[in-house]
Amino acid sequence: MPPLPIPEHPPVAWYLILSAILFGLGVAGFLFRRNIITVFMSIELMLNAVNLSFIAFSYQLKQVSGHIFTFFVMVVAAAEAAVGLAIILTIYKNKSTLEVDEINSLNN
Amino acid sequence: MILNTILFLPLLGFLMLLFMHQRIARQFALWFSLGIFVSSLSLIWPVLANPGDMSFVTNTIWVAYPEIRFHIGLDGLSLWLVILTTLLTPLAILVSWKYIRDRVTLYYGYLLLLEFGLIGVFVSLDMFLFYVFWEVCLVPMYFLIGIWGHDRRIYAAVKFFLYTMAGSVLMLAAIIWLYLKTGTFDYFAILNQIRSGQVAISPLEQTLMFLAFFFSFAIKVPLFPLHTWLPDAHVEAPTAGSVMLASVMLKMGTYGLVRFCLPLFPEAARANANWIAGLAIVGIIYGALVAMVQPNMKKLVAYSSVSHLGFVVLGIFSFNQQGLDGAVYQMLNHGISTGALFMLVGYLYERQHSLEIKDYGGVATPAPILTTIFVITTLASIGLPTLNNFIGEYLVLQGAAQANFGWAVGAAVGVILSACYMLWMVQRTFYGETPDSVAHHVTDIGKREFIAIAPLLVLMVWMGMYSQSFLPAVSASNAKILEQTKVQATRSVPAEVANAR
Amino acid sequence: MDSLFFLAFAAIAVACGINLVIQTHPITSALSLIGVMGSLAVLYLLLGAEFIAMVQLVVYAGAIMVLFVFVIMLLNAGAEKRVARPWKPYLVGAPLLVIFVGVASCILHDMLGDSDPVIFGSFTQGGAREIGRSLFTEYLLPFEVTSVLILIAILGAMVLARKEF
Amino acid sequence: MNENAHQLWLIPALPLAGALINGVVGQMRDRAAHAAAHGHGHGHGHSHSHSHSQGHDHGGHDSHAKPDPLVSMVSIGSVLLAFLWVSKTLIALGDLNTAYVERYFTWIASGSLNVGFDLAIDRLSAVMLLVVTGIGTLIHIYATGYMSHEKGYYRFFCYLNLFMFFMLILVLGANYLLLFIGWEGVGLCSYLLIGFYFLKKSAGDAGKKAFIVNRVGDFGFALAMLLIFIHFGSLDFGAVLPKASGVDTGILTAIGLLLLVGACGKSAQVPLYVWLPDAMEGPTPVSALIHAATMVTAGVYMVARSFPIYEGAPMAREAVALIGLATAVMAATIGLAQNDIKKVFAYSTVSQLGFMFLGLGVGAYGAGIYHVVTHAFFKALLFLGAGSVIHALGGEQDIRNMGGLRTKIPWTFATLFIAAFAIAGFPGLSGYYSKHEILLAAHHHAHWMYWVGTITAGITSFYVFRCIFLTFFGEYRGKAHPHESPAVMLIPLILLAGLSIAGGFLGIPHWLEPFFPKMAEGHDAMAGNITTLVGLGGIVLAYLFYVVSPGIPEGIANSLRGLYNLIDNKYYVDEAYDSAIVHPLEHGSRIVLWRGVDAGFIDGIVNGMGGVSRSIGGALRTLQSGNIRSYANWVVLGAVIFLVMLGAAGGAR
Amino acid sequence: MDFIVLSLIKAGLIAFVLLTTLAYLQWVERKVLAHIQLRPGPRRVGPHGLLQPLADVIKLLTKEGYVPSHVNKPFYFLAPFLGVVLALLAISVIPFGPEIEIAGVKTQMGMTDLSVGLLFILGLTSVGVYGVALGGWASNNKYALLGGLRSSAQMISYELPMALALASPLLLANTLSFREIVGTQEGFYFGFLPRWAIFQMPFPQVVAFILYVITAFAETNRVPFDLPEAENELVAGFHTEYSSLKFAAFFMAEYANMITVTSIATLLFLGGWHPPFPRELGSDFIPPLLFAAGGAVMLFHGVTQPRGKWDNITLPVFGLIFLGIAALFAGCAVLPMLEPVRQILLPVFWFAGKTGILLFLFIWVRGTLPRFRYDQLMRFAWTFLFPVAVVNLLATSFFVAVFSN
Repeated sequence: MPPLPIPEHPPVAWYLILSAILFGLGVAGFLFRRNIITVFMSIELMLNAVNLSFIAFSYQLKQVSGHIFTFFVMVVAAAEAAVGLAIILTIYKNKSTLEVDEINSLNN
Repeated sequence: MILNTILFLPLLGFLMLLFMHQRIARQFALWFSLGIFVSSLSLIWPVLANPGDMSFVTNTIWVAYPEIRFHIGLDGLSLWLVILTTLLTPLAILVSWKYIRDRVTLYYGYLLLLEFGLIGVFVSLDMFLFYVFWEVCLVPMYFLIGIWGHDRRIYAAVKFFLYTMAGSVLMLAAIIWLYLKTGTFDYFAILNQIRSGQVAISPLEQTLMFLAFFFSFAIKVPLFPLHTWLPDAHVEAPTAGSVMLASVMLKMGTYGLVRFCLPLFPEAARANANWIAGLAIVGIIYGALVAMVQPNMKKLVAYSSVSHLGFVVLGIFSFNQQGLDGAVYQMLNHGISTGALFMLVGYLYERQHSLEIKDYGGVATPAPILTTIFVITTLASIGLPTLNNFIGEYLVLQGAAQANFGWAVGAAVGVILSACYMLWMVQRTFYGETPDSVAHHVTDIGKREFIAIAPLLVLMVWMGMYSQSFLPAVSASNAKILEQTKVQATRSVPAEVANAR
Repeated sequence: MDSLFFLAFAAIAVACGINLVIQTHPITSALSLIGVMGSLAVLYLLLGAEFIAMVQLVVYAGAIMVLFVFVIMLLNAGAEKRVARPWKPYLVGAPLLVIFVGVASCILHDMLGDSDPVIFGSFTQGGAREIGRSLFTEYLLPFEVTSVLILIAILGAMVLARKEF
Repeated sequence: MNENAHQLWLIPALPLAGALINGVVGQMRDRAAHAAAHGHGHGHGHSHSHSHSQGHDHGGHDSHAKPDPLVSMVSIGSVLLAFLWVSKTLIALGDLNTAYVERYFTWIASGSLNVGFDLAIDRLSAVMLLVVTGIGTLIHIYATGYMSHEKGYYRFFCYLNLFMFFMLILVLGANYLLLFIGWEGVGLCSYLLIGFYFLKKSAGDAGKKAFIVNRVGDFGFALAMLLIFIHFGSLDFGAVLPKASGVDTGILTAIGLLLLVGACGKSAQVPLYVWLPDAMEGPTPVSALIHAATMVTAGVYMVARSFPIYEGAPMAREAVALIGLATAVMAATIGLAQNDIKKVFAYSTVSQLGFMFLGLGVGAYGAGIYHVVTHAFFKALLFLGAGSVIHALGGEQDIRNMGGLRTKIPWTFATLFIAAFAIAGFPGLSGYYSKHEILLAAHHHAHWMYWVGTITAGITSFYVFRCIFLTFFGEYRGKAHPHESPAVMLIPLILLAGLSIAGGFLGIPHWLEPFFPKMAEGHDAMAGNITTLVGLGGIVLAYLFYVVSPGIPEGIANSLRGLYNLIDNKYYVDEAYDSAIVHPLEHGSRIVLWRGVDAGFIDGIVNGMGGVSRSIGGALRTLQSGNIRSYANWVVLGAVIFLVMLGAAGGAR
Repeated sequence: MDFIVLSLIKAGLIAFVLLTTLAYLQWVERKVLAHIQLRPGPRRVGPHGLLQPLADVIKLLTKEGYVPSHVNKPFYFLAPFLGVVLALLAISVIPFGPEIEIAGVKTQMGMTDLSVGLLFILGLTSVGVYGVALGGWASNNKYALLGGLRSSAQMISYELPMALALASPLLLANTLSFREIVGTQEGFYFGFLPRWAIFQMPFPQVVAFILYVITAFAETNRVPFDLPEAENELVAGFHTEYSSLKFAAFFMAEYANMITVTSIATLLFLGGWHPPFPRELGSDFIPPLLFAAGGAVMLFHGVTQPRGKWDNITLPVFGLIFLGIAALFAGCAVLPMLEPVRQILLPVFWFAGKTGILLFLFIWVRGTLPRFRYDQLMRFAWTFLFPVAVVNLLATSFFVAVFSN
């Protein structure tokens, strides 16, 4: 069996493909999961995927900007998690459920 | 430096009030605003020495990019408006003394914040700064109406807010447009560029910008078809809110017309003067007629404001010295006499808890002094000679007559009608038999109330009898503005620029 | 060597990602996500982003996910309930996902050209020093803005967590 | 020469000071007195309800109130001092061939407009000054008696003094704007004084009506001023009037007509006379002073003052004459059917003012002013006499409830009788001279005017004497016990009676002659005689109808029912105004403008915009199902769309 | 290839030393606690109970790995594993001496030196929460769950002041690499005062040090912050349901963490392996003197007054070993030919000494202080430690900004 044509060093494109796959997984979780916390985590997964592509771009372009962006994304994600989880807690307190399909107070 | 201090003192007061105990809040607000008033008097003499130009100029960079300057100054046009603001604020506080019981600190804080915004509007010479102050005024007034107003206060507050907001957005657009054209927000820089023809503004552009500014100001004035927020806002606002709204806030619009619309876009202003004057006249007559049938005192006074402000707009768009002087003088007059009217209506409301005229009658018997003051104020408002409004109205009429005699005829009809509605109200409120409910509730004016209104009474007579104390400064600035409104004989410079391209 | 590392951790990441999506119990999903993050941190290291890799650990794995786990524990959230019509969310979602993935991969395919091979240690700008420097000079304003954002988020979370709601 | 040597400002300032003192000090003393009265156990409210129950026109009778001597002294004193100062000044100024002007301070200055606070005296204003201050003094004295039991005594004199101030400003003002101050000011005081019994609705309404109708006149006046400034560049009489001949006739006509509108308002000419009869709601001294002797003649004064303009605008002058004539006729006929003693005299005033306008219109300015003076004498006397009658009868005003008072109040009767003769133009009395001059001038101008005027004069003497006969002759028909008025009231009556008799010999036409343009000579002796005869005929007819055989008027009224009703209802003018102007205006404003345009249309547009955005929002709202999953789907859909667009745009490459 | 071999060797060495230390740390703790409480402590197994750790290990290894039926199995097993792995992993970036050259091969004392070493440690400790939290949750037992929740909340809360306290010496050092951090603390002020971070100008980090030590107590769930395992409230907290090896793993994780945090304190605040006063003043002679003194005491006791059964044998033996060590150190100090040995031994001695003192402090505190209440604990973190740390950080940055240039 001939060795797989694996290069010595992975090209940046691989990272991007990985990023895309993770993002797709995040979207899938975002769309299909019913537990709101899982949905939230899917969003975090998407953010992570994007972060990966930022870092990869940063490598490709030999710049540090991508890192900075990732940093900001993390900060925002932290803020989002704080508020989002507080909201989830509140929702749970009021509705006693975490099913996204049952949380529809905004409907009318 | 004095002007800066006076501009920022109310803000300081507002901030201090936020951390103040309820019990001392009103005392503090009163003495603080009185202090501001007294110190603002020191602005008068330097400006009077040279009323045509800006005094007390501060011109520093506020925001580096885009370059927004903190450029303020005072000339004869803005001087009296600033003094009017500083004068009315303590009076407004005094008027609210007993009436406001909840969230006292916030209430007086908003009054001071309002003062800050108003002074800012009248002194800023940077378009963006002007806009900022313009919006600053909006907020405290919104809350004054929305929190301490009467039953339908939310509706009124929102209506007030949306109306003015709609206008100011247009203004902001025009300001930004001007900035894109000229590269600066500074009023004088823009003015110079436009006048010297450095920037080519096509007639269409000029008209559009003029209209943007004009609508923003016209809503604030308010000019005839845009006035419907005013009665609601007045009726629902607490007394002090009405006083500040009618006396000073409406002047923001007319001030803006004089300060910005005319000099910046002289051709457009002249081209559009006809229909604007037409609207003003319609407003004068219309406001008077509608005021005549109002069952609610505050509404009546509010519609009378529409009518009076119509005079101001008419004067402004007469494009001559008398018209402009009269307009500015009428701004001050209206501030004083309508402010006083709102105060008095507020006094009545505090006694009888009604604004409906039918709930009154024969007030003169239990409250003779209140009646006397009310009648004097009413007479001032309908333009009785020797009281202040007459001079303004007369000058406006004279100016309008010079521009187009038909305008004067139309406007003069409004003078007749003003007597009708005002006397009608006085008649039904104060004269006749005293019903029991009135006899039980209505007492004569108190010492505090009298002190609050007395300065306005004095000013009514003073301004009516000796206008020379006030008018020359106004005239000098107006002369300058008129000079700037002169349409250049040839607009050749822009044409050349256009050709060169 | 680099490729092996990449493939290994990429595989872990993808596996954890899939696990995240298919597991019904949130805490499993959370741990899967931590797995994704950990392997991503390694990938960051491979890409020369030491600082970000560590921050990924501290912030994501150490703070955010702890918060998630904490909340899951606090609510004692169980596995998703079985519902009467479990296919319902897939009705719209599945075609949408297919389209999304299809379009995305088309574009990815279209746009991915030649790219540099990633050699471990060749990119040396990812240390704290460089990032700190550009963060506090070039990106100072965004940095401050995000700090304010964090502050607001803290306040918001506190307000939400109060008893009245 | 020393600037402002004669301190003209003192003349108006004295009454103003009086007004202020009365208003402030008088009020304080009144309160103190009231507080003391309270101490005696009579409730405030009690005394009020009491006063209403008496119900006559002295709505505010207050048995506790004693006239405040300080108020009386100040008010009379200030006016008297003003009168003396006028006299002193006039004596000092001598013949006054040119106007004497004193300048004080700039009142309004704006651009080329510069209005000074300047006072001036010339021959015309001298006459007016004497009349105003002189008659004013007498009426003030009278009023201290007449009003002595009224509540708000101080208030009354405060207003009255204020009125004097404005009237003097009106007369003394050296420019149109200052004239306008006085003009408006007297209107204000008239308003306040008519509404003096403010507890009565009719009084308040009458005051309001007076003010508003006057405002209509002022509208004309103001427009005239605007035109004057535009075309003359100034408002000073000294600058405007001499230049009048050089200005285009059309403009002068316009100015003249507009001024006439103003004069019509103030001097109660057709069509703006309606307020004056209602103004009789005010206390009688007010009617005498303001609505007979002084204020209402301001229009005449103003037209006479502006005579150069009218000289240059014959059409406008003709209009003055026509309006005057129409007013005279109309008011005189209405006067025939009035039963309220004051209303009779009010219509008579309107009618006489019409005569004055006729005089002005036909060019006899001097005669017009002359009639102002004499009219002031006898009409003031008539009103004061009527007041005395009313006072004697405790408030009764209807002449049908009087009669036979001749013996009960002889002094009043005598003075009133003299006044009646004077107004009827009895030869030798003051009215005779002035009226004749007017009618003769009219004769010279247009014969028909003379004839109409003469007949009107006959009617005048008829209805005045009708009133006198009904009041003083026959049997007493009332219930009250008449008593003669006190001396303070009688003395002015007597003095005025003297003036009414001697008014013809004061030489006023002579004094005014150099001031006004010369009339073409040519008196027709015949015409004069006819006038006299017609006047006397009226008296005789009245005697026949109301003393000799009182049944006749009834019969005539019955046989001419329609005409009588027309006259009795004052030609339905008030009703016509009501239905043609007031009602449409009010209803139109309420229904069309306020409810329709304001609340309906404009707010409708605004709310409609709100509604449109709301309905758009409503349509969009269905997208916002509140279901998180649907949001998720939307987000992904958006991402897909974005990606597609990105791909279509060729991506980042 | 050298690199891999060397790493493997180092890993083995470090693992051996560390695991032994862990085991004996427990013995030390029990002994010290006992003496604080005036008890003799373990003394049955081996001389002075020295073989007690061994016995414990054997017991735990051979005990039945009982798994309660209600637990969530995957996580139940994962949790202790996670805890101990992460704790041990942290040790890998801690250097305990300078770079040395052995047989021409340059290597570092310590597994590796990351340029972001400190961040790595922080990251690992923050991830370490999972062990406790998951353990508590997976046990499906309310006491365990509460313990887990408490510990995760506590660790998250104390991580903040800890990170802030650590940031201050970092400002002075201007790097995140441990080696470089220690490097900046080399040298002495006035010839005798060490340039350690707690003494370092312009702003001595005494406050930061104290803060760090306090938070370190909390991070390791030690008394007075041992609420997660407060036995009288929560039975035994998160490891109630654990036994045998899994329990041992938690135990190891705790002690490994203690070593980690004390090492960090040493490295960041106490100058790492640098001596407290200069060689010129004879710092090299401290270790021989100490060991000699120790050996002498043991000999004396063993020979003259043996307490236990074996004392007359064991104590002299240990005394001789100590004396030998003392001789070795003394040789290093005076003989130039032993320079390579000295380069290895002295830094290790100083590092271990400082760390040991801190570890003793941990034990000492455990024997002295009572436990906090949970709300007090949280309030203490957020309303006292956090602000103080922020102020300290600000003050440090201010001084650094002013005096660095």
